[in-house]
Amino acid sequence: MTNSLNDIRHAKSMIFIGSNATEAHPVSMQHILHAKEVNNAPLIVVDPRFTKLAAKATEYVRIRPGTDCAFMMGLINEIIANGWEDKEFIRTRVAGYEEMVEVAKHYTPEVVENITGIPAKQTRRVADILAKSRPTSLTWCMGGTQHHIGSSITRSFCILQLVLGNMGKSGGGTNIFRGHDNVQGATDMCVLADNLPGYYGLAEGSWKHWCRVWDVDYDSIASRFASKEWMESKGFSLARWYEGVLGEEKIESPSPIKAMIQWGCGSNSNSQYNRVVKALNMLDLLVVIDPFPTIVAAVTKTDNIYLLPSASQYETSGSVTSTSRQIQWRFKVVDPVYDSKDDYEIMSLLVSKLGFADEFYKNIKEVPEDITREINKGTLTIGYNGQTPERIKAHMENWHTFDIDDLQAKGGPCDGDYYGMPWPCWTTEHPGTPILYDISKPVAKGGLPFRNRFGDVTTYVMTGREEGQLAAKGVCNPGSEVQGGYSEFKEVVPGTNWKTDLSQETIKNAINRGMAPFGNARARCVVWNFPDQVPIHREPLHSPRPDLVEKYPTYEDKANHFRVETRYKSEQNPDLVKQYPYVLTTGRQVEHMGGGAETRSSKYLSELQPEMYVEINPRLANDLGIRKGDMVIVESPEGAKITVKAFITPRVDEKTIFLPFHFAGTLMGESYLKDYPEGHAPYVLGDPGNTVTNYGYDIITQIQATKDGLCKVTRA
Amino acid sequence: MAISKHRKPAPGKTVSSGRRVTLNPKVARRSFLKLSAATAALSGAAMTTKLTGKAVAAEATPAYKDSETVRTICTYCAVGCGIEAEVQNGVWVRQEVAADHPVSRGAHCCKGAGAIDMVISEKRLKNPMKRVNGKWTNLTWDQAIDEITAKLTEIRDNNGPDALHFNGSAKVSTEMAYLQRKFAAFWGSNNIDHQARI
Amino acid sequence: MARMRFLCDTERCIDCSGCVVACKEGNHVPVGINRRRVITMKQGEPGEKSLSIACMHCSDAPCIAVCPVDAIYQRDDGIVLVDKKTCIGCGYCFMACPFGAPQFPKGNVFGARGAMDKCTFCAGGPEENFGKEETQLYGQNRIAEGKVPLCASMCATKALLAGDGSVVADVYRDRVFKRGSGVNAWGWSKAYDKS
Amino acid sequence: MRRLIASGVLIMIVYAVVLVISTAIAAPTSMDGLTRLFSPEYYAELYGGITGDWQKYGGPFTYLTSDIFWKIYLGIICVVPAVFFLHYIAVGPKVFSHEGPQIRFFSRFTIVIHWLGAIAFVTCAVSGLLMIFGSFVGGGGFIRFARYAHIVAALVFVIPGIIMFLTWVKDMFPTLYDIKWIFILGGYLSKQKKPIPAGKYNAGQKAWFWLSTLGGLTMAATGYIIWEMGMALDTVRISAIIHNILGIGLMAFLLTHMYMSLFAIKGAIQSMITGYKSKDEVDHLHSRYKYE
Repeated sequence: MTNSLNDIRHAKSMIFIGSNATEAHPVSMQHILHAKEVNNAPLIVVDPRFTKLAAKATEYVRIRPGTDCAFMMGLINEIIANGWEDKEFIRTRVAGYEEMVEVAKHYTPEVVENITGIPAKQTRRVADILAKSRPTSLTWCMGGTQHHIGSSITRSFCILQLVLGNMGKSGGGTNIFRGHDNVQGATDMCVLADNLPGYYGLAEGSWKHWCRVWDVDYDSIASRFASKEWMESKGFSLARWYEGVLGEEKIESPSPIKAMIQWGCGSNSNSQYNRVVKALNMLDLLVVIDPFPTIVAAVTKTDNIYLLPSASQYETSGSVTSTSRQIQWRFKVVDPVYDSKDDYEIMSLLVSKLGFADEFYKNIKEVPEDITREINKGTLTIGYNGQTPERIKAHMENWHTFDIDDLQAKGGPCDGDYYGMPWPCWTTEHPGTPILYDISKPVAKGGLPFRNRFGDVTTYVMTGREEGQLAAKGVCNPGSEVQGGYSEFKEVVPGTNWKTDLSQETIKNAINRGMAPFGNARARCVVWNFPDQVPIHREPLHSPRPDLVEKYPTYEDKANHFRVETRYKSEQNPDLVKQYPYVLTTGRQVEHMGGGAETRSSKYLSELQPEMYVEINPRLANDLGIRKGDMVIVESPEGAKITVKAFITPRVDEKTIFLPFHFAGTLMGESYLKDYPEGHAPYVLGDPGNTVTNYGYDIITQIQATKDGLCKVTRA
Repeated sequence: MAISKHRKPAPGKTVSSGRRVTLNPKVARRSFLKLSAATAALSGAAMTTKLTGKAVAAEATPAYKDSETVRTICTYCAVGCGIEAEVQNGVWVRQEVAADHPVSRGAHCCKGAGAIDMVISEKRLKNPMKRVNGKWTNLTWDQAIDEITAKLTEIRDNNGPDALHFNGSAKVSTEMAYLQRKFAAFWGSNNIDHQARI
Repeated sequence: MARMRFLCDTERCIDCSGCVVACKEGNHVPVGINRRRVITMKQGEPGEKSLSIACMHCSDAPCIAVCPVDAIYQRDDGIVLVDKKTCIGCGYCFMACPFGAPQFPKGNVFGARGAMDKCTFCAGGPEENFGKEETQLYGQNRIAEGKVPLCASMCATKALLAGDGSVVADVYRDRVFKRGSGVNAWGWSKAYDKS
Repeated sequence: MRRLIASGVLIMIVYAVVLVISTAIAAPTSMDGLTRLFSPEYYAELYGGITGDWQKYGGPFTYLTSDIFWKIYLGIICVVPAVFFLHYIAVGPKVFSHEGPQIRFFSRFTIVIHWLGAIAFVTCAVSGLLMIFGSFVGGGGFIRFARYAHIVAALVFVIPGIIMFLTWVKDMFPTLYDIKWIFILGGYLSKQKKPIPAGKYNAGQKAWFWLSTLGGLTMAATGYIIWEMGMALDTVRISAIIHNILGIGLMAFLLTHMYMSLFAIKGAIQSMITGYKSKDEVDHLHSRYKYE
């Protein structure tokens, strides 16, 4: 999120696309409804499904899954055609605008209607609302990202906000509601196959930086890898790790996967779940570290599985980063229950036994505070350096001093700080940055320009035009030494830049001069290192519209995509829709979370949502002869099947069916109950919805495309 | 219509009880509070903060003597709602309302409202386990760690570090997530990922 | 004297069931007993509205009137409570109640209903405050602690209001003015025959 | 005439069957277990969307149970015995010679069934009254016990109830002289000893028969609905109202039946113990009974 949940209170209009905040982030609705009621802000909900959020909307836009990008480009086109764009903002802070406009021109409301199914009139109306009630807060979630063009879709959202000039403004921004409680923190710490903590990437310089932070020899770390090449190349991702076990696809890795540690991670949120199950059963060693056995314990029938009971987060302490980038401290409530151990202890046991404890814990004596300090020391890119454990704890103890409207402490021990010191928090005196890219405040007070990351000047391949990437003259935070754009800071301490200077002198120097350490640049509409430099629509791999497949085809196949070959063109078959006529989309329920290992083990939550079901439109149900409560079989083009209960509801349209993905523990009438450790099976079992989610992965991030697959529905 | 014809309680009596007016001594002794300000400030008027200041109850007495309140954050979604845990003698006795939390203002969805269930749930794993001949058997921690690390070392020796895949978590603390990434680095593989990918 | 009231703002209620679980978890209500529940009207259609329902602690409560053993009584602050030791589980209150508030756990004898259980406004029961018996039979007594009922205080969107009727009315009136959309509390059109 | 009456009876039986079946159908479509209890549809159906049908019978139910029924019950149990007491003093009991020829009136089986039914019925009546006036005792364990007794006794009553119905139904169809019997109130208001127009059973007994068997079974059916509470809520309310109204009638007749057998006719109860009535008694009170 560029802004915060509380900042939505200042929005003059809101658009939610691919987000069901009422079910996934219920408490955020407090602020959303405040904006709706007090500011009379229109609440636009774009979703294939009439969600509970849509029930609160002032404008509900039903969209065909996977066509968000076309709709966004359509809005952009409509806004520009009417001259509603924020010309000054674009002139001073946006790059690659003209190239983007050229692409957007294609998406007239009529073209958008053809692709998305949204009436041209409605596209015009939405554009009108957005133009007339600024700032707009734009929110997306997995509905926007889980497509093979997810990275293009999300960029189109950002471009819309740039065109409207809503970035860096209170009440505006692109507000991605993150899923898990600490997904922001874990992402920032880059528990990722393609990055080191703080999004440092995997280049040699990044490794050297972190080795310096860890106070270990670069060569000793490098020697642990298969080779320097593999040290600097992406690993398997969560979306497709199992291919490394199965070996059915073309993989590029020094070794197939033989062992796995599954630490606090369910498995049934993976698409093509039956392949995951197959892989789990082929491993030589599987270690599950979780407070609950999770479905992994039940579907893995081999003897190579260990379950280690970890304590829940209430039985340990540490910091947690919310979707608003706020860092909060979890104080330990009780000691670990039963014979469980907290995560730190399990890690220390493993590390000691594996023999690198001395190096691993070199600067870590007090757990977890010293770890936070190490993070403060090394994670400079995103400004994790001002949030010391002491400051975070002080914020927790002084909740009441923070204003609900702007989240700033008014008086008290945290006076002036923004709640949770949303990163970047450059120094231990910095209040945190409540709104990213906000140039109305000095950098030292939480302001920020756009980051200068991709050079100072660029020539676009598309047009041959050359454009400076730095912000226009006079556009900067108040008190900035340079009045206008400037490059990122380097060589303040010789041989380092702001990202690698562990003394943090560079950052302090920049802040003292009223400037941002990462420079002051323009936001890019053209990303020249992506396959689609400007976001364009591409039909889902499994598209219900054969006629559009030709017009908006997908990418060429991509080899070595997170070590696995990924099919695009060879997977897209326009005739598939004849056999699999319905669009399959998945989503969340408010009562359950993720794979549901925790929530399905809670008796009250199980009581509220006790069954797996499939949502079918009454019209479709009648056509198929399905009645309320009937069991139906949903089959994916990959041949996977599940049997679930039919829930007839107009929430979905006649072409779409919806599955919640929290369930697991049965498959096609077979129950895995007996395979759980006795007495530890969840109260509620059901067929995993992800068994039938389709093949398809994003071209950049490899996020799975679960929201726009195809399927067949028959009565069981 | 008909409902209005119920017998009305006699005026002045403390407790009305439908057919006959009884005075239950146990009930009469109870303290009736002037709750107005407190109630509205917490429940109704998180949006109208002007009332918060008056949140004083007349004769409030604590239900759990000598309990302490521990502040923590809900472990379900990224909104980051505050939780106030009431702990008495090392036992989490009750989940209180974190009305001061700047984002959630004491609010919870159904998952967060039952956060205490995470600790008191019977379904929690109680000790390390492994499957032996298809049957789950209990282990001690030492046994489990010994066996796991021995196997890990063996696999590493035979297939190299990339034979291990590590699925980390978005449900652990930032510190722990950092350690997970650090672990993969020290192990010597980039085969590490977590739920943000999907 | 304060008069305790619930009001559920349907413009706000998002059907998250937070109130339901808050109530159950806080008062250790057995599975199957719903002191509070959320119902949704017109599910999946425009105009979908959700509403959190529990005992409304009526001024002139029909349950009190029909109870043959006078197990149900009303406190001075309007909270309607049941004495579980007196209750015989006949179910008349359930038939009289317009809101489906009274709940009956299965008793031990012939599957007959046990003593009635319902929302206590988090005010416990007639037993001694915070005593073991009170906690076991009725759950928490937050009113005696000067605290708000769990459901309302944990409501995700502050849709559910609880407290002194006049203050609740003020809060709601304030909201309605800000919304500028007129009174749309559930049942008002019915109450004033504007349907 | 016979045919007319028979069809009337048939209509009553059909009514009873329809009542039971219709309430069963009126119950919401049964889904299994948890889903049914927690689906919003279930409650929407149950409460008719809160503003719907609950008012239709909720109001009358509340009014009747809170204000009306208990007063009538109180009236019945106070006034009826008082009237009989006055009758006993003013008119006095009928006395017949229990010597002389005896006429077999009831088989041993019938007697057993009668007493079984009677005990169950009286238990129901007493425990029902206890519940209605539970507040005088303060509720709690004793009244709860009464409620359980009510349920058990009702279950016990059903079998003998049905058997009694089948045993006696052929003698219980009304005849013309029954009207005469009703006009003279069975001769109980006069001290004279003269033949009363009645067959094996007089009109009073016949009325009591119909009310106690059919009414009793209706009581059982409505009681079941109240106990199970799985039906549409208004069905339960209507059942409760019917249960109460019938209960009032049964209570009055039960008291009468007991007064007649215990006090009004000296030694009448003997016939339900031994199975024989004296010829003297039969000739007077059942003058049209063509025994042997």
